[in-house]
Amino acid sequence: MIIIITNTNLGTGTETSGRADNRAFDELRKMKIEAGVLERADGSAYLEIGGNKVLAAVYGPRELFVRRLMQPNKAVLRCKYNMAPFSVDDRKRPGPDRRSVEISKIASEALTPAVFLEKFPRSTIDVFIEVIEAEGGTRCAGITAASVALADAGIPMRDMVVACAAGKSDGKVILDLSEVEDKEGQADVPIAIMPRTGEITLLQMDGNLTEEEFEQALDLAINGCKIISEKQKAAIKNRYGDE
Amino acid sequence: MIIIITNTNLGTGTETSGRADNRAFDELRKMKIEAGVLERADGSAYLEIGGNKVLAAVYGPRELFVRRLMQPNKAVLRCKYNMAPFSVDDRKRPGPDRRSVEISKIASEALTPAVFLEKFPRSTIDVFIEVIEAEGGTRCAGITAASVALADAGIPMRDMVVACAAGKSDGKVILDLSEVEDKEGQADVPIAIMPRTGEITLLQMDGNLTEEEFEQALDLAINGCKIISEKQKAAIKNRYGDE
Amino acid sequence: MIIIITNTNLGTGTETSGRADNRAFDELRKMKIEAGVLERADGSAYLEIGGNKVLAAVYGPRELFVRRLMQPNKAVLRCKYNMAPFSVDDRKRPGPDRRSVEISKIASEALTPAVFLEKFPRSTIDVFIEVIEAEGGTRCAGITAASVALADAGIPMRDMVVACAAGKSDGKVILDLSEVEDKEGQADVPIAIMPRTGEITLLQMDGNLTEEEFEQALDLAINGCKIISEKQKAAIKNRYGDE
Amino acid sequence: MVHIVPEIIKESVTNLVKNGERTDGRAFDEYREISLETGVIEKAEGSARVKIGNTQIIIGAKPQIGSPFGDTPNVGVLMTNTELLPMAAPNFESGPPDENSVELSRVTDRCIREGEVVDLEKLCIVEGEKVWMIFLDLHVVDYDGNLMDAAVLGSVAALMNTKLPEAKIIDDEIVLDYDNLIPLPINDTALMSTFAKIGDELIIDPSLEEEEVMGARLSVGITQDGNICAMQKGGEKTFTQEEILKAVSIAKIKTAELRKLLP
Amino acid sequence: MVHIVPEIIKESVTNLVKNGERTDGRAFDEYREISLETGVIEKAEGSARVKIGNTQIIIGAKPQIGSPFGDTPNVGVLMTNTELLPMAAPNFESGPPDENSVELSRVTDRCIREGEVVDLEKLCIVEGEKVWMIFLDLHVVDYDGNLMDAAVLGSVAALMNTKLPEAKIIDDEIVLDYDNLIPLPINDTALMSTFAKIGDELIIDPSLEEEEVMGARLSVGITQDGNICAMQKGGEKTFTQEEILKAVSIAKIKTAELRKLLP
Amino acid sequence: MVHIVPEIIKESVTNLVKNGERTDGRAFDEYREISLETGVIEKAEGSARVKIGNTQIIIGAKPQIGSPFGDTPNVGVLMTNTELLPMAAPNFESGPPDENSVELSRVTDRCIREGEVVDLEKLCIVEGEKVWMIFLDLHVVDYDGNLMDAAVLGSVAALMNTKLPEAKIIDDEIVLDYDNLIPLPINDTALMSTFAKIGDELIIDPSLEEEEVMGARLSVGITQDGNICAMQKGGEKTFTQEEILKAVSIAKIKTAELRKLLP
Repeated sequence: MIIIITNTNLGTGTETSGRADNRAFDELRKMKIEAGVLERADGSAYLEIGGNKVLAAVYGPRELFVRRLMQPNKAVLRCKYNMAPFSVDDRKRPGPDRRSVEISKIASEALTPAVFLEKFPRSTIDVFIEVIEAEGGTRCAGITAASVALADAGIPMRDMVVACAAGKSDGKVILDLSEVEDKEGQADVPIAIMPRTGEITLLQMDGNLTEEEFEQALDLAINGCKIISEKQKAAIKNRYGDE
Repeated sequence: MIIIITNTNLGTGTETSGRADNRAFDELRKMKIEAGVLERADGSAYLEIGGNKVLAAVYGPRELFVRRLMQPNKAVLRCKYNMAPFSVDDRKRPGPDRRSVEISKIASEALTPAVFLEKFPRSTIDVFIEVIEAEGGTRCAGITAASVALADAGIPMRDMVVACAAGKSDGKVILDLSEVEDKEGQADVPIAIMPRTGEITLLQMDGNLTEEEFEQALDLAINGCKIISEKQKAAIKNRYGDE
Repeated sequence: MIIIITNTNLGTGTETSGRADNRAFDELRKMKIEAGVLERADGSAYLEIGGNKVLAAVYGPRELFVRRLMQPNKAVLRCKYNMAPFSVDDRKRPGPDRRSVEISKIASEALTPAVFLEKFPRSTIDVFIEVIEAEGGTRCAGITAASVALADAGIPMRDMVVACAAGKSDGKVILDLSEVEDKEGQADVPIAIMPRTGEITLLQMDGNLTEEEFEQALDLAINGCKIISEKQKAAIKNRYGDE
Repeated sequence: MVHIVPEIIKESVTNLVKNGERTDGRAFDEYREISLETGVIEKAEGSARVKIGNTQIIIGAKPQIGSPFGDTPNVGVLMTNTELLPMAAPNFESGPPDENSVELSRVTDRCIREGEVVDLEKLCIVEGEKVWMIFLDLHVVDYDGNLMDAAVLGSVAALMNTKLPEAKIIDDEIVLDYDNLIPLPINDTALMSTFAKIGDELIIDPSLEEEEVMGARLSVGITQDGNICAMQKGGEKTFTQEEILKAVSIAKIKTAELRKLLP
Repeated sequence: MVHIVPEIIKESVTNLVKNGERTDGRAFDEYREISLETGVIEKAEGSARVKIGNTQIIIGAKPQIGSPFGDTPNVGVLMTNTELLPMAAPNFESGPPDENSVELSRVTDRCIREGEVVDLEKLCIVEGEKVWMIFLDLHVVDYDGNLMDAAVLGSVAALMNTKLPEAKIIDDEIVLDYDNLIPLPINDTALMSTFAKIGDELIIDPSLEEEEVMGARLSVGITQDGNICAMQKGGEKTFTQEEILKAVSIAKIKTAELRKLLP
Repeated sequence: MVHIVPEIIKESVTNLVKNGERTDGRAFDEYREISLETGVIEKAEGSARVKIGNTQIIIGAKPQIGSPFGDTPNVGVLMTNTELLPMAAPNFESGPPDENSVELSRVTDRCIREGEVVDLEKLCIVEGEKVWMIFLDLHVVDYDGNLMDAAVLGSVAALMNTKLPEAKIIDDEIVLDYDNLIPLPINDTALMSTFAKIGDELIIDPSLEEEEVMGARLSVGITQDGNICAMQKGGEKTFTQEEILKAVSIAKIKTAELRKLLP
């Protein structure tokens, strides 16, 4: 028996946040960040950007029970990225898939350079990213939120890592692709940086870009990161005051 | 290709044990209990009630190898409830499912109050319930058999926990529902008690009962437990003599 | 929708190595063995026989991290047999299945009698057999290659275990069945021996043989083993020289 | 990981209860502050976020078209799944659902199913062939005790919030009309109240601190008619018959109060 | 968990065997007491309970209608699964089948399949589309050595006890007639005898105590014609060619004796 | 298992690089010796064996007929799976793919997919119903660093080596004509170059020894037109913007050189 879907509204919620919506090529989607949103976690943050809703929580530094992961001279930072089953149009089966395993790995590597892990030998800092609703760019949203949660947990850091993507859609290099722009686009370049030094802690790319287009996209994404970085700082300030 | 089943005899084996079969509302199905039926286990029991056939075995107190479960001041009682693939009309796939995980948990909690766990710090008492054939009421049958197996293993206990269900079928509150009565009935209330004090160690309910009906069902089930309790004692007496 | 396969060439690669190809009843398929084919492993070997291509690698003796497997007075020899997904006509799903679990067990038991395990208490010798391409007789090919890899790793041994099968196909007892002969045949008898003493370290059989036929098959297989044993020694000589 | 509660905390919580008090000053039959929002996830056909004290669960309902079970060919399917996220508590671990998570899923499911919250027969599209399956996913993000009541309250709210496209049969094909969204057919609003037994007292809506010292737990599901539709005892201690009947009486009153929070 | 047998027990069992004796007084070619009942599970289409000494296995056979394998479109399917229940021995653990359980399943399956016990071609309902699949589940509840022989004996008995509804094709539909139960078509009664090698002796039907000290194990499956249909060597020691041929000869005699126990 | 590299080795490798040298005498932009054979597995419809230095991967491509994804009804499917075999390195373990294996699979897949190496639209047999699925299995048998470049090079070679039977639709049936084998439609030959950052230097094709001391890793996939189709940063240190742009420039040159090795 064939199933036909008429007048689908799938994705209509997302179109409003597309460039159709008059965003400039270098303009971010509307966003907000809040620190300290959960009680049990040592640190936490909530982030919305476009249709994305992301929670991040941090536990640690704490004892590491998995012996074979233990480092004698520093802490291990372990990040788990997970999508809620209801966060996407077609229900996602619970549990890790290959995509979330990869994102967990690169998110750990994106956050690690900023943390003074050497202060906590033999321990672990656990970062959990939960995507509550997904609309393109969840890995960047998750890393950005995780940094705020690390700061909220009082973990000593060199800098607050911030992530943002640029890419190419409809033939143009643009900042912060929405879900529709990503799906119909030609390339996506998610990055994370430490804004003080500009060092790049995450870089991925898929699609098709000339060397020049890639250079433009990288510039755009770095600028996007800098704007978001201010919102991260404001979220921390908002929670702990200014002094 | 459509499969049609004619004149199915599925369930006919069970109808004979239904109330159709002239059981009074407060009458148990025919049952028997035997202690000490297995050689390797430290204690064991076999129980039949209606069409149910259940084996229970106990190992312990013994060393607990799973560190994170260890209790410094008492033993842990762990119960595993499992159904044989051939115990039901449609073959059950081997291995735990959500139902057996829940029953294992509540069976552990039903047996725990009766055992002097504090006598055996850092150790485990392992209880295994195997449903060899199922015809409604296997969790109660399993808990009742497990108590006999614990006694057979010489585990010191405050009392011998005993379990029985009451429920509502065909509009009437009745004791010890058969498979057919449960499927077509309106409610099932399995309980376990320590018969000396009447304390309730297991209570579940599903269906739809008024407060009064629930009270009746609870009374019926407690009475059922008391009758079964005598059969448990007889089984132990039968194995170890009377003195 | 029905799928029809015309003029299938499945198996044509194997027909050339069948008895159709004029092998005598006691003749092995063309084979070659090479020792020391991998860099990281402590010892390794590559073996081709007929259409079979097998890699074997050895690590150890090394520390055994799985406490419950540790033997206080000797090493444990653990063998893992695995088939590459592309090694068979219909892609095999990665990971162990019941067949590979059984073969891993009997291959461990086939190799164990030859190794001086008592020289390495509390440690492990890990043997990995990878079937790169399968054309009948991979377990024997794997065990034979594994012995060469053990020798290449410098593991002290009483003898170099060697494996070979005989069986019955087209009504005749023959040596070293090809894939087609095995599939269409009446019996398969894979064995492994320590050639110096003739002691049998592996024996399996499936099919239908009279006692006499079995005796013939066993004789044939032992002779096959002796021929292959020379090729094993040549492979080691070839790698390490003759002295 | 076994979480060991210091003896001193156990004693102080227990002594307070013995004196008729609770650490946060509540009465024995008083819930913590509850917040309940619906429609919080645009991509979910139904959703809710519930907080009881600091316990927080986000719930999404998503429909799929699937096959009915063989013995109920004209009845839709409800699937309840709970994730006790490692984010929610330091001792929750990643991985397949453990026994606590399974129990929470199954008791929630039981209260909703036996309380006949959803009219599952109306979810049949083609008898014996195609029915709506409703996946109810409970994402526990912050754990401060009494997950059961939060899970049922939030789940019922999410189901009440759920809208499905109309499914029509046209020329032997199922046509889903997304211009015509229909609320999930709701029959009842069964809810659950949970009691902890500390010493010889029953207290409603236990906080985490109270759960850690309680001897036993009793959850009671009550339909809007005041009937009992689900019960579950937990914990390693016992209840008397009287305590159980008392809990049922209180649950009838308290679930009626909770019901006013529903949209 | 590695089970370490005290050296002193090893020595005493081994010395006894060296002197031509066994701990329980049996002859080297003598089985323990065997009991075999069939029809023990009403809900299973076929069943058996077998005891060899204190070793006990309950076996159920259940049919399902399924698809044949692509390369054998007109042949039914037999699936053998073994659970070494943690109830059966202190060192058996819950969880997916380990290598011992897998070996037991596969050797049992091999003996039955290669011995052509069931006429699988008669289990074809519609060629290439629908065949009977017989699930044979072995529930090991008490373990005192020699699971192989018990598994095969009980399995063959359970299969002989199995009845299927007649499957007719009426108007392109499969109609299962439960008023007309037909015994599973049985071709052969292949059985298995297992030998342990202790020192230089072969003893049949090893008890657990004997298994724990044996160097190697040999199982031989024999059809009712006296042909060999399956063999499996186990254990970390070796056999000589002569020992194997001797085991085969004894197995022919002993399986013929076991065969008399079948219903 | 965490593999701890002795400090003294770390220092010596790092110091060499600081002085413009590598332990094996290569230039910073020089690959180790590469060997690439195709057609090495007769039973695989496509295959390759690639060695970069001592790193060795055997790759097989096998087609199956399957269903397309719902949102791309006329597009074939490519599935990439990697096994980091325990044979390949002392710290590789049996079991389901770990994060390193998953990353390798996904980056390889990304480079091939985004580089449009295979014309997947030509793999549609019946729109919305049947397409070719190509399973690409990477069997890593020897690990001495830089798996990424070896994986992509070997995979592209295996795909170029792949032949499928012609699939015709005759009377509403799919007929696979094995007399008429057709090469897999290849669009592009995207390849990958990987750089390790040691100190402040970028070196191409890191050996295992170099990987163990590197701070970060950058892999760049380049199409035959010189466009970028995939990138992946790894490791716990950082890159500057300049380093990344430099790596891209070198990768364009180096992948063009690698491309000459393809059949």
